[in-house]
Amino acid sequence: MDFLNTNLLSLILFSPVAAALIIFFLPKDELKLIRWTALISSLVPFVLSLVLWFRFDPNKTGFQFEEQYIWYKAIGSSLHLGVDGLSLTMVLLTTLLTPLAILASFTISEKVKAYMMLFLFLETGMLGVFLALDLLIFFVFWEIGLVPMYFLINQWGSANRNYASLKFMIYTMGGSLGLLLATQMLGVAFGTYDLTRLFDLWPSAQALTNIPPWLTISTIKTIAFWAFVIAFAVKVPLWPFHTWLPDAHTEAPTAGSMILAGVLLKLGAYGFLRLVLPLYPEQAKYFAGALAFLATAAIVFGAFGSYGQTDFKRLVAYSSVNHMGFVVLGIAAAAAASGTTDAHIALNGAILQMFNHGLSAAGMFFLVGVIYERTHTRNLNDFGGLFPLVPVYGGILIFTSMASLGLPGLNGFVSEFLVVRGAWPILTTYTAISMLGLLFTGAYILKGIKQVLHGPLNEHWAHGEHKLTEINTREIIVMAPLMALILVIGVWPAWILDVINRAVVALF
Amino acid sequence: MATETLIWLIPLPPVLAFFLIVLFANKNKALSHTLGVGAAGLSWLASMVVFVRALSVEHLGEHPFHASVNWLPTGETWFKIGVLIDPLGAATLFFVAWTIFMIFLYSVGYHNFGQPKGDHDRPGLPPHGATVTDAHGHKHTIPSVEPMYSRFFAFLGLFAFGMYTLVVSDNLLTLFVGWEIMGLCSYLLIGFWYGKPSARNAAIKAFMTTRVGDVFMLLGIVFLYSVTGTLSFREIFTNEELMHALGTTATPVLGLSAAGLIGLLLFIGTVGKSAQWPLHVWLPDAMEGPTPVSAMIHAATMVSAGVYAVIRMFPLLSLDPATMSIVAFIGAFTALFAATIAVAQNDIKRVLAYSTISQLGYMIAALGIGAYVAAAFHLITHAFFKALLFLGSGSVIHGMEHGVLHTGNHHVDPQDMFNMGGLRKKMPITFWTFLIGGFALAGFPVVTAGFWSKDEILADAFAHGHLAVFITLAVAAFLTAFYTMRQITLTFLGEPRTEEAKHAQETPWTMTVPLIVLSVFAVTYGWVGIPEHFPLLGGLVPNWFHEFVGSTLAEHPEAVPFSPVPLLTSLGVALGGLLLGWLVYRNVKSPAEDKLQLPVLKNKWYFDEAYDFLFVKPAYWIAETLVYKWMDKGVLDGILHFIAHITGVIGAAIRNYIDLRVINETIGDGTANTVKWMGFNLRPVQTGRIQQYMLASFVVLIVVGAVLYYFLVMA
Amino acid sequence: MIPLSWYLVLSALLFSIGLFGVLARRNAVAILLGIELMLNAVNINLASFWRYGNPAQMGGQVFAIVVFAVAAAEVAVGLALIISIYRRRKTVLAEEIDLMKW
Amino acid sequence: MDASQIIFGLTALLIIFSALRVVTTRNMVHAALWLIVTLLGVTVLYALLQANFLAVVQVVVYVGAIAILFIFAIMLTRREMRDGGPQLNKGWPLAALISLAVFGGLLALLYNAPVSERLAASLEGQDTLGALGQALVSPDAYVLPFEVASVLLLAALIGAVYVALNKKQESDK
Repeated sequence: MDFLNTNLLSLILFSPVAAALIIFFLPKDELKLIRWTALISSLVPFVLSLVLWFRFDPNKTGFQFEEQYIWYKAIGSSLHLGVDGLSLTMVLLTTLLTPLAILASFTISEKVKAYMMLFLFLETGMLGVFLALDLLIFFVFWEIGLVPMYFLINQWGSANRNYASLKFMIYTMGGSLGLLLATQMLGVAFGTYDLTRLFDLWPSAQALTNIPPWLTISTIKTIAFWAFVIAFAVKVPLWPFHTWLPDAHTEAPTAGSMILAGVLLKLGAYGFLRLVLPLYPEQAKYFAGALAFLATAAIVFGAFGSYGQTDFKRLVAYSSVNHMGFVVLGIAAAAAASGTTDAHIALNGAILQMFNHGLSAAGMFFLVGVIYERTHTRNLNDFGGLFPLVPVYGGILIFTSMASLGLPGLNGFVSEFLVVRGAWPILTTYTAISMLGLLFTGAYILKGIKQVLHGPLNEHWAHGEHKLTEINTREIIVMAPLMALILVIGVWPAWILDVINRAVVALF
Repeated sequence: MATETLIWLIPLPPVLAFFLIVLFANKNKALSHTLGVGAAGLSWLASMVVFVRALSVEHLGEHPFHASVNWLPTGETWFKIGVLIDPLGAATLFFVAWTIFMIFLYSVGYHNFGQPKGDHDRPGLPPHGATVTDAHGHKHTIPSVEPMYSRFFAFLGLFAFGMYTLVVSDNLLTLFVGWEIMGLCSYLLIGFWYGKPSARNAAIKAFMTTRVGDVFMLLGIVFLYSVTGTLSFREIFTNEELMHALGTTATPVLGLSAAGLIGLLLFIGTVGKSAQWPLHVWLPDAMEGPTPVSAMIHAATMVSAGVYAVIRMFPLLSLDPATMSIVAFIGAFTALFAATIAVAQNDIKRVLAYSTISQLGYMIAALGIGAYVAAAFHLITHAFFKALLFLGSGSVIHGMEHGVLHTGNHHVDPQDMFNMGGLRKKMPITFWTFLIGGFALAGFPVVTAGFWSKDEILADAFAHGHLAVFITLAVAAFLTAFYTMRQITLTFLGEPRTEEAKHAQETPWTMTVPLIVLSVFAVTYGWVGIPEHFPLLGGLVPNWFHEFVGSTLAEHPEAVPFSPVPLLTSLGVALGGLLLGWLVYRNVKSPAEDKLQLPVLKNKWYFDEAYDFLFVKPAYWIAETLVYKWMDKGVLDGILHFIAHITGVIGAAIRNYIDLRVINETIGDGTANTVKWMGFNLRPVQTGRIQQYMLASFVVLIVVGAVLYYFLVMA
Repeated sequence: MIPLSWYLVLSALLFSIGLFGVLARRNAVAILLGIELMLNAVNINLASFWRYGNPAQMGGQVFAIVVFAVAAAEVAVGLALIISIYRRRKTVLAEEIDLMKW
Repeated sequence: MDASQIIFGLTALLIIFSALRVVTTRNMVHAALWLIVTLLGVTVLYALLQANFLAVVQVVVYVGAIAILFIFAIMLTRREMRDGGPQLNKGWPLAALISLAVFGGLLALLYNAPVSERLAASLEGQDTLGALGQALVSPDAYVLPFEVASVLLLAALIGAVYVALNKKQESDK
């Protein structure tokens, strides 16, 4: 048991890699064996993170379950892992969504072995970002996550996958160039990449050696701030850096979209919370207005963009832009007035929104995938009136859509309310404008339901070889945990929000 | 059981029924309606217990039933949610419990439980009737059971949960939760027959229009929460310092105070929910839902929630006169405006829909002039008689559908009043109850509840000097009486105008019992609020309603002094309107003879068209063209592709002009070529003859040895 | 008594003659004969340096013996090669054995 | 001029003459025979140098084994070599020049070397043969080179057998 306590994080982090290695040695034609091995082994980190969740002590401030291993001593970087309430929720989200995504990809029949291995590598990459307490390790995992996703889109995607995967890869890598440079600068300046130390050193740094005399320390900090922000803004994605997202989501395989929307986007927002706010409090405060502007633009234009789609999956993809805009709005509000109750509420909302969006977006993408697998079309105009054919699917779709819409009683409302509540006294105008986005959230969700489920039945799907089949048990099992969490968080959010809240109060 | 615990439990049975039906019972119709009606009955029972206990508490206004729990952590503190039953809540709970229970019961009959399955029925479309062969071998077409019967009760259950939640909430947030859940249910129920494009569009229209209001309401909640740090009604309203501060803090919007602005934002939510001008457009279209039941939800229960919310927030609104003026204006304008449209409608339900808008305008106007007790009174009486009217109209339509199935002529619209006539003989219970409801709506003096509540509003308006409001409402009341009588005349009086009307049938007991129960309330409920100083009748029974509901707030409103002007006015407009309606329409046979079918009224003052042009089409254009095609695909992706293109061009240039020319050809190939040339020319040296090699190596040995010897030894 | 230089001059002369044989003869066997002459010249040197240096140190003689062994090995391999080549190409002329040219 | 000097002079003349014949005679058998003469001359020199063991080995190994090997080889390859054409190649004058230059160089070195006029010390009472034997097998001395040389010899012999094996005939069988 002691072993578990001291090594829990590295077990969570590296068990997917171990699973991938096991799969590597399985014969490649045993599809069932590979699938089930992947699924069962992906439950290992989930169970471990449940253990983590229950052993985590929310009353303590600071990081828990810390582990530190030598990694690159010469430049002061170490494999330093740790969780607090902020990363704990994200770890739970990641380990929850990965088994579901793997279960969702049981219909993949090409190159299954490679697919499952990539998926498990992806999980480690994402978990690494959430668990890292070392700036360099953070960056390493940040980039590791890109590669499996690139191949998932590129190899198992739909028609336009080459364009989409390239755009995804180059855009995100381009964005993180500045992050790398700024990371190096911090590392060189202080001789350590350890976040716990950088939090103390960097914000209060008044002078740096080895900088050209014509650059002041504040200029440097501003440049580094924007380098961080752009890297994370591309990932979130914030308007106007969002155009990679609809393409990547639309072309990715179903499970890829689930993880992309469910977890990968959270990496950006997590970066804001973990790095930008603690490292650059002054700059964040100064530029909070700009951030809020971009967030509001993401909310409004995301909603409009979503409303303007005829492709179901692209509609859902744009909704991610819209929802993640609220996360950044909350962050901007917290940046502008850190330390106040309003800021805490806004951040509570932002973090919960990250979790919630992970659930509902993953669910939505999965549901789009379910119908796409049966009809091989995503064009909304090709559907129509499918509700009588697939009543269970329809019910699940409406439920998940309503969560995405922010219906009170479901999870989306709680977080959006908290963000709006927190942001209103701080960024009144932007919050008011973002309501336009909230309005159109309703519009595009209803448009989706209207085109797919409601209206006169498109007879094409009613008979013969095209007859639409109902959602099957495996697919319901994928949706069930998501729906249960959506409802539970909507009705009783305190269990998760309490953990988040304590972390937020301690951190910001 | 403690009353507080009981209050917590009130909303639960319907939502449990919802989940049970959706998860387990959706194949079994009898089990579904048993669950649904049973749950409604349980909630009704609990509500009645709570109501009775509330009556027995003295000074309930100061010591209401109240309990709360921590719900959301917000920084150092917690946001609490809880239940609250104060006099207003108790009164609301009373009518909500009754009407909801009646709806559940009525739905069993309306959806033809016990009838055979339809011949061509499919989920998503209204049932078309089933063909049966009787003992004599004759084929009859009779109504068929609704294919999605279970689902209907599930939705109703969820709806009831929303309404109960809204009523028992002690704070704005859970009120909003119930509010939105009802919004969802209204969407689902309007679009219940989703196979019909008109129903589908109406559902979306309803959801989106109310959402416009909801978004503002959310802002209002957020604003209130950030200013006061709480959303609990009592914590805000009993804190005089806070209220004073709210009333005096200025905001940059329209010169309103903070209280005024919050009130206005919340009021916009009500405008959406209660279908006030300019967000009234969704309610008439909502009649696309399963005829009477969802219409009834949208007319009697849910829309009342909007007014209820404003009454709840009345202390806040009343702090700012400007907001009050806006409220009064919108209410009065809507009351008149909707009444004018109702005059020209032929669909039996649409008339009622517009009359609902008009009556809700009445209540809003009453609030705007400060008469919140009168508004609450009218809210409750209206809920009873409007529920009665809608259920009655549903009963009429159901009876007409019998006729349609009998003749087999499906082109006859069973909802068009000009296809009816003379139904009083065919459907006596429906007729008498409808008549009671209609007279209550028209404000028929003394006996009906509508008279007392309407009269109180008019009296308040007159007594407080709001003459413009008074006159507007009086005109609206006249129009109301007029179109109500038009409706009764066209539907029930005279002779049947079509074959279908001749074969109309009275509806089963599950439908008529709710009508009778509601008609009792439509008459008697007025008697609990008779003003003290009313001639003859005043003081016979105490003005219980005014005392009870008036004690909700700390400041007890004064009963208005009696004045004959409003009394005579309301007598005049009610009786005059009824009489005129009967005179004009008793001989009208077809729409062509109806002089009031003005295009502008028929087309609802062209609001749908205007909104379509002003908002819907631009929204489409912005979404599809501006944002997606131009901004994202054009500008942003254009920039990206331009950067990619430039990078490509630079890369190609570097390759073509530097890599290929300079590095490859000059440096790389050049070096290689030189070496090759030298090797080629040196090649003959390699003769393969070892003696030559040896010779050469000895020459080198000698020369190098000599040189080394010279430099190392000699030097 | 014979001075050391006599031996050395003789060995140098013998070495040069052997070298000439190696460089000038056409027959591959003759080239090996030349090499034998050169090796003997070396051995004379080794033996005489032993004798005129410190005779207690047996390094000179030991090296001479090693040279014997190497000479025997060289002759054995060399002649085997020549015979093998002769079998295939019917020649023992060094100038004709030039396969390893460009 | 003492007896040893006379013997040396005569032996030297014999060696020079026979060596020149080795490199110049047209008949390869004669060349081999002249080589034997040269080797015997060198034996005499070893004897003069009191390197008795070397003298014996010279006779046994060189004259007895190596020279015979040469004669066999010459016999085996003789068919095509029946004194056709010149025995020296075209570059022989250059070869002669180089050889002379080497000789001249060596003489020049000897001329300047201080050891040239040294005389041999007496070997009275020294058991050189025993010392040599000891040196060859003593771990402190030359046992390793000795063993390496023997391994080399073995490897060379195996290699020679392999190379000279008539593979064509083997495969023909």
